[in-house]
Amino acid sequence: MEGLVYTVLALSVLGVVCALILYFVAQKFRVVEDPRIDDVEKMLPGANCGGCGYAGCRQFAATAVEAADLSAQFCPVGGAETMKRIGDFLGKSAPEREPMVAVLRCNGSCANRPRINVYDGAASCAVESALYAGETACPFGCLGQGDCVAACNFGALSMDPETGLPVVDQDKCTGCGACVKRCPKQLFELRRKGPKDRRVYVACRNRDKGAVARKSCEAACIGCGKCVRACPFEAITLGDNLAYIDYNKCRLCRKCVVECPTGAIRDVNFPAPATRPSQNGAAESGQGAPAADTQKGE
Amino acid sequence: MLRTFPIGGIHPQENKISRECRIEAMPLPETVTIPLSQHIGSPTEAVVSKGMRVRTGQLIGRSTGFVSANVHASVTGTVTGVDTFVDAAGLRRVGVTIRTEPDEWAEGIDTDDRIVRDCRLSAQEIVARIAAAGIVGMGGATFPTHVKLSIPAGKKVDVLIINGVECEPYLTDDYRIMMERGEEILIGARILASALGVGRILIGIENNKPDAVEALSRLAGVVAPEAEVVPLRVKYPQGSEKHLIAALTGRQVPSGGLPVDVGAVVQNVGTALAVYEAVQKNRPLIERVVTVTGPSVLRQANLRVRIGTPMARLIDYCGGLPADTGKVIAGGPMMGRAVANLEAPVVKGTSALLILPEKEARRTTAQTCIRCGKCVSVCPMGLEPYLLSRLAQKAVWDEAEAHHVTDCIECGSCSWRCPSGLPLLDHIRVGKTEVMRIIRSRKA
Amino acid sequence: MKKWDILLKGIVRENPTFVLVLGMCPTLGTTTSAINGAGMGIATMFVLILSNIVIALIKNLIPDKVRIPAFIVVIASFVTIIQLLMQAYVPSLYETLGVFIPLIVVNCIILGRAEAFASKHNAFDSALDGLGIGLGFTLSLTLIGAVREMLGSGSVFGYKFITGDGMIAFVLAPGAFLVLGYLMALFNKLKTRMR
Amino acid sequence: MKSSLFNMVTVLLCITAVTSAAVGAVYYVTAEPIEIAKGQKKASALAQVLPPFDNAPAQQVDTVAVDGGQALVYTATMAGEPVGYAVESAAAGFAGDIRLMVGFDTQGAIRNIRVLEQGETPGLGAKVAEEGNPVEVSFVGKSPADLKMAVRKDGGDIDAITASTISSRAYVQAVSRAYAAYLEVSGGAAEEWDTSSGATHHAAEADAENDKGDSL
Amino acid sequence: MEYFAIIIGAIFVNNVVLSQFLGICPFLGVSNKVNTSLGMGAAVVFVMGISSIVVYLLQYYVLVPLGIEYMQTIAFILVIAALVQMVEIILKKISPALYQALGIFLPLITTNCAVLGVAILLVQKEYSLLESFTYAVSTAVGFALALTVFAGIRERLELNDVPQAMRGVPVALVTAGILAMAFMGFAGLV
Amino acid sequence: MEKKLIVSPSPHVHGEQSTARLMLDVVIALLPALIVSTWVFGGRVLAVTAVSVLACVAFEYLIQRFLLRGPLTVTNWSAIVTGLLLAFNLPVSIPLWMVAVGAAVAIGVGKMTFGGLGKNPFNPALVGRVFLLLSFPVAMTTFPAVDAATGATPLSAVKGMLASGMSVPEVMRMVEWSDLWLGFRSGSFGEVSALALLLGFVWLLYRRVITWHIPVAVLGSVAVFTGVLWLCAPDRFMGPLFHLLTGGVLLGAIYMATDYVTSPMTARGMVIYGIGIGVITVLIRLWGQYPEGMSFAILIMNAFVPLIDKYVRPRRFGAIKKA
Ligand SMILES: Cc1cc2nc3c(=O)[nH]c(=O)nc-3n(C[C@H](O)[C@H](O)[C@H](O)COP(=O)(O)O)c2cc1C
Ligand SMILES: Cc1cc2nc3c(=O)[nH]c(=O)nc-3n(C[C@H](O)[C@H](O)[C@H](O)COP(=O)(O)O)c2cc1C
Ligand SMILES: Cc1cc2nc3c(=O)[nH]c(=O)nc-3n(C[C@H](O)[C@H](O)[C@H](O)COP(=O)(O)O)c2cc1C
Ligand SMILES: Cc1cc2nc3c(=O)[nH]c(=O)nc-3n(C[C@H](O)[C@H](O)[C@H](O)CO)c2cc1C
Ligand code: SF4
Ligand code: SF4
Ligand code: SF4
Ligand code: SF4
Ligand code: FES
Repeated sequence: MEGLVYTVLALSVLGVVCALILYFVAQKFRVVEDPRIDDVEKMLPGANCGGCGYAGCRQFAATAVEAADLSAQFCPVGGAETMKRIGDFLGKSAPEREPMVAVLRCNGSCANRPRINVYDGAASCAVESALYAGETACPFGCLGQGDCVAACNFGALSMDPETGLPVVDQDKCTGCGACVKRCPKQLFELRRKGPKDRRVYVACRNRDKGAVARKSCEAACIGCGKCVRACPFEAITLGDNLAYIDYNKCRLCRKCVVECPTGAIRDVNFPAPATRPSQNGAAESGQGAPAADTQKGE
Repeated sequence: MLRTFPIGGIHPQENKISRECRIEAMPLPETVTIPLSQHIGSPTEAVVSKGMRVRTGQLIGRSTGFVSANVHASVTGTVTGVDTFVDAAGLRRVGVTIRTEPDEWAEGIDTDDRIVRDCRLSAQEIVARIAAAGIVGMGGATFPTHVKLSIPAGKKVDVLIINGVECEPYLTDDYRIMMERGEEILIGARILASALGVGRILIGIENNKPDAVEALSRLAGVVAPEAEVVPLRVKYPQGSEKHLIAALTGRQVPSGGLPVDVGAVVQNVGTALAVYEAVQKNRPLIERVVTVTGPSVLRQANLRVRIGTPMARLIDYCGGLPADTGKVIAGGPMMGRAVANLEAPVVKGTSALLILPEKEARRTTAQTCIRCGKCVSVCPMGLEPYLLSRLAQKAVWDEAEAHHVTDCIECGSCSWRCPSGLPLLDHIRVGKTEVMRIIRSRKA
Repeated sequence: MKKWDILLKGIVRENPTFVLVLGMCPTLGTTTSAINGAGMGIATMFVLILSNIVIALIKNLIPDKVRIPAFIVVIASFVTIIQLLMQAYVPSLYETLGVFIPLIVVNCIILGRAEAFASKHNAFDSALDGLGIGLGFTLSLTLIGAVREMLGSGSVFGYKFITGDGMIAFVLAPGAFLVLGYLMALFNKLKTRMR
Repeated sequence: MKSSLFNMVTVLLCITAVTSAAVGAVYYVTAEPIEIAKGQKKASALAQVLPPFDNAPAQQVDTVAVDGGQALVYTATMAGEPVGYAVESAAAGFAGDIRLMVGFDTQGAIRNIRVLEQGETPGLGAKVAEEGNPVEVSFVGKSPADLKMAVRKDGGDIDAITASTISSRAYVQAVSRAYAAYLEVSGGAAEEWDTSSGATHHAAEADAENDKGDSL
Repeated sequence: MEYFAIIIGAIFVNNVVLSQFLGICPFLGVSNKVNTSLGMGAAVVFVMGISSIVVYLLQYYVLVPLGIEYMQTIAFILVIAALVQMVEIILKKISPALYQALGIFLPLITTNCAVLGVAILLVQKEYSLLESFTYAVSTAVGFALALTVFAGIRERLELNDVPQAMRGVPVALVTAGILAMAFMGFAGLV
Repeated sequence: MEKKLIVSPSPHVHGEQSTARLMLDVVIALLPALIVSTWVFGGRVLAVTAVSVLACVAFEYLIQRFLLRGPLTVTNWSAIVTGLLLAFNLPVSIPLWMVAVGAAVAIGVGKMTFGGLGKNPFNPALVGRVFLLLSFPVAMTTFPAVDAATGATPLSAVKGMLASGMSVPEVMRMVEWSDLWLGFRSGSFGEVSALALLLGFVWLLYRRVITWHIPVAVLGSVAVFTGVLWLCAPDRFMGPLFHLLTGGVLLGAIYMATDYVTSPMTARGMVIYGIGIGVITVLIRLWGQYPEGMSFAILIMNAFVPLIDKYVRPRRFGAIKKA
């Protein structure tokens, strides 16, 4: 029984001594820090396992407090529950944004835009774009080397071998904007998904004068301005021989779609194909209803 | 042992097929299109308009800043447009198109063949004439020469280097002018030296052109005693000014620095010739020598061509495009740019049209990097191309910067050497551009 | 949360070895055979369940600042208890597992579960959680042990199916890393395929 | 719960007290079984290498210094008369020490050998721990005095385990040390016994003779 | 020579990570960048050095005299945890630079088996105070070495596209496996 | 329509070396050693080599085809080099199924796990060999006798003799130098003939496949290290020439340490790496448990390559700070 007493005594004394020393050291050497770090640290499991890749829970907490958002951090021990709690606490849970989706503003499929030379450099749009205008006569259009596909972390983009253009899978696209940043021709735009996922936009970036543009691509916007006049809501503006539809003003009436002589305007996820003077978009040619587009519908 | 630069370098097949072809004047084309920007720096502003008649040598584009270079009409005729045209890369540019008539020279231009040796102008006057004549570097970089001659305060130049290296395979234009216009080059060099106020001229020539070395040495004894002609070991890219300076003087231009930092100015032999013509003959830069060559080209040639002549005319003149053509390159095979549009004009920087047959033009399919280190060992800048290329592909810009991607001179030695056929320089160039942009925006 | 779910998630979805990648030392160090792996797993499970229960019971009595030290003391006590028990009743297994038994104390899974689960749920749920995670751990360790034993000595659970030796490298240190690495790759592959 | 110095200390105190008491209690319960478990291995080894005895050899220990450290000699008696000696000795093997229990009868012949501890490679050196392995068999029933104490490769009389010369050498050396300790305790001429290694000089000479003319 | 054997043994022959399987979690977790692993390595050396002394004193001046060696595990972990935390607090105050380089790794170390494992082993091996210290520091150096070498390899793997299924921990484990094979060559050096 | 022009960035020409050709050159360089081995050990050499090469190629193909589903690269000869070198590192008597296991580990674990050619941090052939050594030590260390000599390799025979108390001069007298040069000795079958290996070295240098840095650094450091020991204590340590000619030093230094993928990129890095290999080899040989340490030494230094590459950078042009 004597041993048992020693055990209890020794351990208790040890515990108390440790606690006291720590307490006083903590008092004496206190460093002022963002108090939220402490709060976040408390929410974490405190296992200090390093599984998150940070040097312990506190560093994780400090990073979380500083970071703009929490997407790069995950605590394997605490799991999604913990992450959500921290996000709520720091007010860094992804804000409820309007759902956006990437759209490709180029219609230059192989059929619309014949190749006039052969590119033989590194398979990279950045490289090709730095070198020259590209394999077609349109220096504004898609180069088709798929830098955007590589940039997408969600597998939402793929190259369509038929058209040579990237295709957006609207269900996978999170609207992160990686492709927008990557495309050297700035062909991607994030647009509102729209009611029933419908949207209307000018799928062209060609700023050449009409005659020149027409020569380089059959589906180019030639800057004729018919759509501007057709639009009842003044959603369309024309600049540098190129039309642009403001998605905040567009009410999806599709008057412009019918009006455009080259078929440069795209409508997505509408029930029946709009009647167009020219049906020459290659992307369209393959598909019937629902409305042809570069987006895979549901 | 001949002198050369200290790190890396390669020795590609020389293929100087056209070396024995004397320079001949190309007949005037029907029309010329003269781009308003043919140099590094701000573009010029057109001083002519559609319908105007211009004379050969007349100013048509005025320089708009210090780093800019005048553009002159290369032919006599009527301006049919000041408009966009499609350049060799397929991009839209602005240029002056002139329908050609027989030459009528603008006033004050001496068209006589007689060599004028003496020059009594002051340094300022020389620089002013060079600027007026719109002279840019003929070595390929097309940097306005008058800018190079204006030494920034606090810097001291003690040697002028004339670049007669011509290390690119196939090219022979510099070789031909050295053989045929040696005396004018030397006079041009003396003029440049007096503009810079330096008493020492070094002329670097690779030892695969012993006759040029000999010819210039002999002439130098007569017209330019302060000039020394130095034969160099054959090694690409000796023509790069940093490497030429290192080969000739042993000085290394510091990373991120300019030749003036080590007291040197480098000018191409063609530039020296243009300077001679501008200063002694008052003749602006309206023509240049272009090598037209390639394994299957019917008639190899070194042509004196008016700026603005469509490339297709040169090729037609030399027997037309061979049936097996794969690629047409403006410049040499290591640094030149592939041409997408043959109707594009010859510009001040076009040193050659190289026509490669399809089977030589195709790149082999790239495999994976086997870490052989050969790219590292050949890089004349001592960089790690395999790494830079990878970093650029992965868009890790800060690392790329830390590994000095901006030092790359885009010589292409790494891509040439890589046994796996990797397009190293393709990616490095993107990385370099991006990092430069980042550095600039950081400064701003 | 459904009770069933608490129990099951530790086995696949939050498998401590293949998914959370925690407690790697015993996972590698004790899996020279299926039986050793199972032994280690069970010992850990024992500590996990008991400490989860106790912590769930006393969680409201503990001031924030000494939370972690208090948990550690509780865990360490259970570890010592199991250490003593094993020494007394399964001495040969104790000897084989060696230093890894006391090291259960620092196994991140245990403190992690104490913090992440037991300090927020009641004792019964916590016990279930401990059981689930513990089972997941035990299963993984047994699996790794079985693979190593099979390749390394040509036997499973001591039952020999070839004559002579297997590939000894698998019983040695490198084999532990290799087997775990490839099993984890397989696990990842199956998981993505199922999704 | 909010922390204050007081509640922190109290709680920690309580927890350490309670848990340590629990651990202490378990300790007292298990103390005896642990003791037994610990003794078991040695006891069974002793029983296997010694002739029948009626004392408690585990209690009757002599510690003898031999060249590579210490050896423990356990004397078995029957009716007060020594009937055998068990010697615990060790030598460095492929991975760590190999620790043996070597049983001698009163004439110095080896009765049996048990491995107490070894960390050799499983499938190779670890075979020294198997009963009836060739090294053990070479010894049983013989006296080290009559043997060339080296493995055959080194010119001795002892069969080695295939591809485990190092482990076998260590085994031989441990036996050799045990014999030295045995001699010491049983009153033999310990000084004349050379425990230097499994390979003695005459072995090397023999080796050189055999190999004359061979190339490497 | 004794110390030399301890040092070589602990760093190369019986490397903590590669042959003793201690401290694997941080080995896998904090080895993405060479610079981080250097910091972590240094922190481990520091903590192991101090804790070996403290543990030695605790064992031979408290537990043994009282006859309660069986309380080893609890006592050690308590003391090590407190020690690490104390060092962290002090470091943060007196040298923020050092804290940034090294201190941030301290919490990771509390639950690193290597520290407790070494504490238990040095008692098991019955080392003297100086031997304990040498052993602990060399073990930590072995840890730092393995960690740094490993981080180098992982940085390189990062640039090459490793097959999807192997990415992350699996390829790290296989690499560690090959590294462990290589280190087996040191067998018998001491 | 007119012919379409090809457009690509510069450079537009390429040097003549290709990966496949480099690998082929290594194969050619290895042929003399293979011929000598067949002469010394008989036809089984060819069987082991064939199994190893075929298995390596087959595993690479299968893994690429069915597991990675990437582009097939088996045509670049690298798997053949791996197969050859793996075989060269085995005793001729090894069962053929073990050769196949070794090939599976070399290619599967050592190479394809990391993504294939160019991505593996460790030398695949050596990963295979060390795995076999650890797994089947008996088969891997049992060498058939050559020409009346004992079955033991010179290194392990010497290690044994020294352990059994013989002195170095005695042992040295028994060394038959001409056999070491020519290959009449026991050992892994590719390592036995120093002359054949050196012949291949000359070929590799002539074809500019490798540079001198690594082999010279390895051989030099082995020679210096053992030489110093030998000068200090000639009765305890064998001389440097013995160490250079025996075991896998030549094979390793010329063909395995130089593997591009797993060696440093810069000349200075290569020298450091080579010295590391030499020193570790000697340490293991003299004081370790294994008679030969070349494979381990190369693998260990492989692990350091990323660090070497990180800290030993090439000499840069104009690296001096701007004034
Ligand atoms: C890789 C490389 C190779 C070059 N080769 C030559 C050459 O062969 N001849 C030449 O005159 N300039 C060459 N240059 C251009 C020179 O660096 C430098 O711009 C030129 O000599 C300056 O003279 P300039 O301004 O008169 O053109 C080369 C540049 C680079 C980057
Ligand atoms: C922004 C800029 C500023 C320069 N300033 C000078 C200068 O002050 N003095 C000079 O001699 N050259 C100057 N240069 C010219 C370069 O030294 C060099 O001749 C030119 O970039 C072409 O060289 P390369 O053909 O070797 O590339 C400048 C170039 C650039 C791009
Ligand atoms: C992984 C491995 C483990 C080994 N383990 C042992 C061992 O435990 N005991 C031993 O004597 N030899 C062991 N060896 C063999 C020795 O390295 C050496 O080959 C042998 O002792 C000498 O060969 P021999 O016994 O045929 O003369 C091992 C070899 C390897 C590759
Ligand atoms: C000079 C040279 C040496 C090589 N040495 C080896 C070697 O030792 N082991 C090997 O598996 N492959 C070797 N290879 C082939 C190839 O590099 C190897 O398969 C890669 O390591 C696989 O990624 C060698 C290739 C060359 C060019
Ligand atoms: S959209 Fe842009 S990034 Fe995508 S393939 Fe086309 S050019 Fe390249
Ligand atoms: S109608 Fe069509 S072509 Fe005309 S401006 Fe609108 S989008 Fe462009
Ligand atoms: S292109 Fe750039 S990286 Fe490549 S060799 Fe030339 S300087 Fe070096
Ligand atoms: S030359 Fe090519 S294969 Fe060799 S290291 Fe450079 S990039 Fe890699
Ligand atoms: S289990 Fe050992 S460090 Fe995590």
